[in-house]
Amino acid sequence: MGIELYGVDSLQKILGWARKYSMFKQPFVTACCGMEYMSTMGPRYDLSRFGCEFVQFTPRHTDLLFVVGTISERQAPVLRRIYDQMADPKFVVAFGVCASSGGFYQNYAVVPGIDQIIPVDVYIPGCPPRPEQVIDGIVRLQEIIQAGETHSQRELRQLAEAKG
Amino acid sequence: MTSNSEQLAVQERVALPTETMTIMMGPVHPAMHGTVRVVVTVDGERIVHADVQVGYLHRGFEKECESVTWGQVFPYTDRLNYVSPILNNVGYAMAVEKLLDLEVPERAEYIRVISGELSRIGDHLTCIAAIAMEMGAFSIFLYCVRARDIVYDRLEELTGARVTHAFCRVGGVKDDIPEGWLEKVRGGFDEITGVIDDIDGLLTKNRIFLDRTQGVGVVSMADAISSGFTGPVGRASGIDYDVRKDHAYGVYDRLDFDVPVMDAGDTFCRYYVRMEEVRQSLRIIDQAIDQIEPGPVKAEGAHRVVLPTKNETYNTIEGMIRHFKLVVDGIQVPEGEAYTYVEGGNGELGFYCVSDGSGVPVKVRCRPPCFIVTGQLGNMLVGHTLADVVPIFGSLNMIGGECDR
Amino acid sequence: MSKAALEPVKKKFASEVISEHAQHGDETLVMKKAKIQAICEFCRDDPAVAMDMLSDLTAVDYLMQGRETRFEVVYHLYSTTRRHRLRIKLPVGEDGAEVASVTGVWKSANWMEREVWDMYGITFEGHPDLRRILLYEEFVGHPLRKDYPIAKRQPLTRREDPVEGIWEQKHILTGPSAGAHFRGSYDIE
Amino acid sequence: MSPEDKKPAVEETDQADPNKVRLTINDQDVVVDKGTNLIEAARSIGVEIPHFCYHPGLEIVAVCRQCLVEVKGMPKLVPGCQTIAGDGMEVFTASEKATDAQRQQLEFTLLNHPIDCPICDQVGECELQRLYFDYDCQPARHDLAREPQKKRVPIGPRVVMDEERCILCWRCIRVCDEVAGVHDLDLKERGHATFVSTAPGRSLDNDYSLCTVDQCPVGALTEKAFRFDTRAYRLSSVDSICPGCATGCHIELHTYGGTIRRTKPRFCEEVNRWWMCDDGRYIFADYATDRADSARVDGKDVTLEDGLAAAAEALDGVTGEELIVLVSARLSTETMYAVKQLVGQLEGAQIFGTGRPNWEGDEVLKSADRNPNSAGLALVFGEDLGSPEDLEQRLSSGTVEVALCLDEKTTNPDTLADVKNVISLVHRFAGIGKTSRVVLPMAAWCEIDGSFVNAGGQVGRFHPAVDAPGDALPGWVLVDRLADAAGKGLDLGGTAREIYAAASDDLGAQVLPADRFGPTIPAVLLRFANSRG
Repeated sequence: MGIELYGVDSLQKILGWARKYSMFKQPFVTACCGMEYMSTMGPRYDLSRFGCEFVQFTPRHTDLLFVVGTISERQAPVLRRIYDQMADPKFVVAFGVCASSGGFYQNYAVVPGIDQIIPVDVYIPGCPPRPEQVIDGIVRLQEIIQAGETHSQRELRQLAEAKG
Repeated sequence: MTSNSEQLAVQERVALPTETMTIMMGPVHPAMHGTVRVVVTVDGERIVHADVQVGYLHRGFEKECESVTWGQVFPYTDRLNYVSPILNNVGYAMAVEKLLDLEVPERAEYIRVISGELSRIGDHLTCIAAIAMEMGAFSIFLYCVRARDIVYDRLEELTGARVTHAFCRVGGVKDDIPEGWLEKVRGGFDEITGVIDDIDGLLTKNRIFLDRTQGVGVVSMADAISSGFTGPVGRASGIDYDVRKDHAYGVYDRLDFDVPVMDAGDTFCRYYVRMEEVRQSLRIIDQAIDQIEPGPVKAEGAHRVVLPTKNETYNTIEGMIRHFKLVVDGIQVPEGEAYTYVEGGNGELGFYCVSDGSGVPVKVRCRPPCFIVTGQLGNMLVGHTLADVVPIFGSLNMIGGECDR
Repeated sequence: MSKAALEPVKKKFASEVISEHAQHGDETLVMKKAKIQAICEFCRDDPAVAMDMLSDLTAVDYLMQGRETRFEVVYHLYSTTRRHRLRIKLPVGEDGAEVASVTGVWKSANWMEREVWDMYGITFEGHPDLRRILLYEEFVGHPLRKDYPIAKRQPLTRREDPVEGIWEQKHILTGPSAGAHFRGSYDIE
Repeated sequence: MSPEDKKPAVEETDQADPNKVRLTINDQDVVVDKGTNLIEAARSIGVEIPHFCYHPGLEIVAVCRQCLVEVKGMPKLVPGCQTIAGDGMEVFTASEKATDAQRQQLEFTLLNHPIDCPICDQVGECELQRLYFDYDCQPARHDLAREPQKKRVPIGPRVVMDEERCILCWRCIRVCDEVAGVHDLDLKERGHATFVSTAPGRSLDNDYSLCTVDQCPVGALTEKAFRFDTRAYRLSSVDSICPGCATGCHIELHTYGGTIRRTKPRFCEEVNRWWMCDDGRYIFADYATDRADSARVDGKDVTLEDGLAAAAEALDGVTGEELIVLVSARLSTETMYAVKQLVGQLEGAQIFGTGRPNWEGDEVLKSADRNPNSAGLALVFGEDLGSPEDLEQRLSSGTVEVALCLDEKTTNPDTLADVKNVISLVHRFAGIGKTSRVVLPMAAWCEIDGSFVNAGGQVGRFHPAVDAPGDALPGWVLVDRLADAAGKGLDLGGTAREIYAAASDDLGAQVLPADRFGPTIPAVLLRFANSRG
């Protein structure tokens, strides 16, 4: 019994370890934050050091959605559709205040935070955030993934428990 | 890979009966910068109709400006063309100064020129990086980003922010330049020119690149003028128009630089004009650094416009009251209207401001160059192959924040 | 901007001119909207004016200033040959807010007129396709009118796309910013 | 708008009139009444002469020296407040000499002023800030140490004094002397040590002490209850009428974030001029707590529809002598008129006028009658209004089955103890609202549009300042809904204005003049209004 528990536990550990260091990400780049995203991917702040290098432009192959920049009401359906197309387990990072809360665009055109449309795992503040902040956010996300506490991981677990 | 024109010729010869197909490009597409959707109708490989849909990054810029005081507009202008924010700052500041008939001190003008040209370098490098990356040359992207990070470092040392600076003020700039900053700026020249030369060697004579860009997306001069093209795109089509030369503002009339003009009007020209402008910008900065003299960086005597210094604000009641009035009620701009234009990263960046004499603008209109350029994208695409959409679009350097505002 | 551009237009269309001013050195003509097409064609073709480029086209809403004509359509013309500018303004009333389109004169007018219609609801007769450009078709009203509240959102919950088909949005609210309103915290209406 | 600006400007007439004088101010011809001073004369042509100590409602002392103007032929500059306009005078308010004097005076006034703006409650409506920015706006030329003085002096129960901010304009002293008629405040010491203070052992506790706060041009006197509550420039102001007593002072309610933050008097020549009593300032607080936000039947919260149904059921088949209607004099005229319509439908029900018990008033503004609309009550119901004595004997007769009470303060709950059904329309779950069987929520005066008729017979109109809580509805709407539920249709207008018009047709335009309802004035942000002088 204890052995089983141990087995399950370590299996989760291994899965989390594998997931957090092999994130395929889709950059949903819309606005100013894209500049800092480029810098983050660039040679100086090399994001590939953190197992988050591979950029995919099709949602069906990605498990990390980088929402970089302002999401307007017109863009919102597109973002939601992209999220729906991603395969579980999927993680979402809100890059910058516009994606997190609408920032200082509190007006008719801008969604006040993408978490009104899709669940968000990590919010990175800043307008735009410095690359260091982005890396910090990625590391946080990896911790959450290891702990299995991202939104989609929780959902999956609940589904599994419901099945029994 | 045969050149585009040969392909077309082949398709001309074998005129097979085909039916058209509609393809969506964007808004989420590696080459669409996330903010544009092109609905292309293709007949085989050739585009017979293209409907360009913008507005995916409409953030209500003008509405926001009409709800804040004149001084609080600067952060919003930063995020218009977020690749070269300082140029937007300067444009807007000049509009308000025109309304106020305010003289800006010389040193402030020089600081605006130096930081603005740095911004322009960042802008063009980003554009080149995008074109190259979207056509598969990822190493160029990495080179450009490396060079651009140098620009960002300098601007950060000056303004405190890497991308969105909000550095200009009505009647000057926020701060004087830090100690030894100008030498640092010079020190970065070598690396930037080195990168430009590398790109020159890697792209400008690259057979693949030439095949994909030369003769692609040609815009005749007449069309370009009628379409309101300005800036690099217009100059690539032979319009010899650069605001810095033809309507020299600030201290540009004291600086010696060339305006690169090409007349083929194709994607390659748009790319190469930008390359050349980076070199010219470096020239301008070099001269400006030589000419800049010590002095004030904010209009002197304009106590109803310029915020008092921290020392005044915290230690004298007069400064405190002025600070309060200027922040709470805003700068009282006299009634009237003014249109100013500067050479932005993408061309003539105009600001049309209307005031009713209160502290809140009635209207702050930004004349967005790349919105006007993107307006002709549909016509430019027709007749080309689907693969040509990427370089053509990339060479227009559509910036969402400025195009959709 | 320059007098050289202003004088011929004034002479040719003397009956159309309502007023003129050169505030801050910007030569401006306020004209009746009836003959705008002819005026623009003249500006483009007349060798002395030669306004071959429509630099900017926008509108202003003077609701709060209490003018009898609420809107003003503003044209900024530029001549790449003579290097001079001219501003033409057309007062447009709220009812029957329509102006003749100048897309036939300058290509660049196309999108700018679409934008003005999108933001202010001023229609341009003879425009090839006067659709919304910055906002979505489902949007009701014209946001840059002064009587449109700045924070009045119209979230897209259902979208019919010609290509992508019908799409329903699942609106979920999680996280701290569910319905965050910074401006709500102070009275800027 | 500053209350002073609402003073009717003197209009031009021919100069033959002996009571008029003609002079020129900044080369503009002005014709004003004899005895007008230069500040008022200049204001009549829209020219402002900066001033601190002058107030049209107070005696002129000319101590601030801010209003110095140049008059041709006079060797020295003269204070505009004390100089009476004379025939053929040539006044220059913006000449070099005058401007210099104004600037230097401002600089002198600011010499000892503390750097308190960030923590000062007056910011946004500070006369010193405004005049400095408009007339001087020069940086400081000195770095002298400021004379330290006492801060946060609890000068009275409702007022806090800050001696450093005081510019010694004496307005507060004159307000106490001339409005309240008590010499509470006076100057102490001499020279730079001068400060305003109470006599030893006394405190600023007269009933009009907060008028000193209104009139203080700077933040020297601040209202204890409002200190550090809200920035003045964030407030928006709504015109209203004080419901405190039968005087019906004209007031402004200042709101922020959907709640009322403070009350300020509004200029009205015939009622209260610039003043109001301290008790009237905190009435809005009574309506902030324990509000009736939903209908209640037998002590349980129900929906408004159920409440109305229960009330209608209780009223069903009740004859006139089984039913009494208690109307409070705190209701708006429109609600009373609606009640009158309803009672007309309930055959022979008797109406009793009630309200809050009297207190002892004064001869300044406070009237002994604490109900704002007693005159309106008398107007609307006339002679068929029963007195409290009638109510007692009526109750003792024991025939009363149903009592319809409007407003919780109508009467003491246990007087209605043996009435089977008590239906009450209340603002708060208090008084009758606690005990009655059916309770319907009614919106308070600060949440509705309506009018009071004060003791002098003047109609005053008030505007909604905040939203009514929960299901609460304006009284006349509730009465209308109740009548509908009871199957008795009233032909009431859809708005308060229409009801008022109907009432003035019905009762006569000489008692309820149609024009006195006044135009609807939207809330104005104080940020965009001038600071009040």
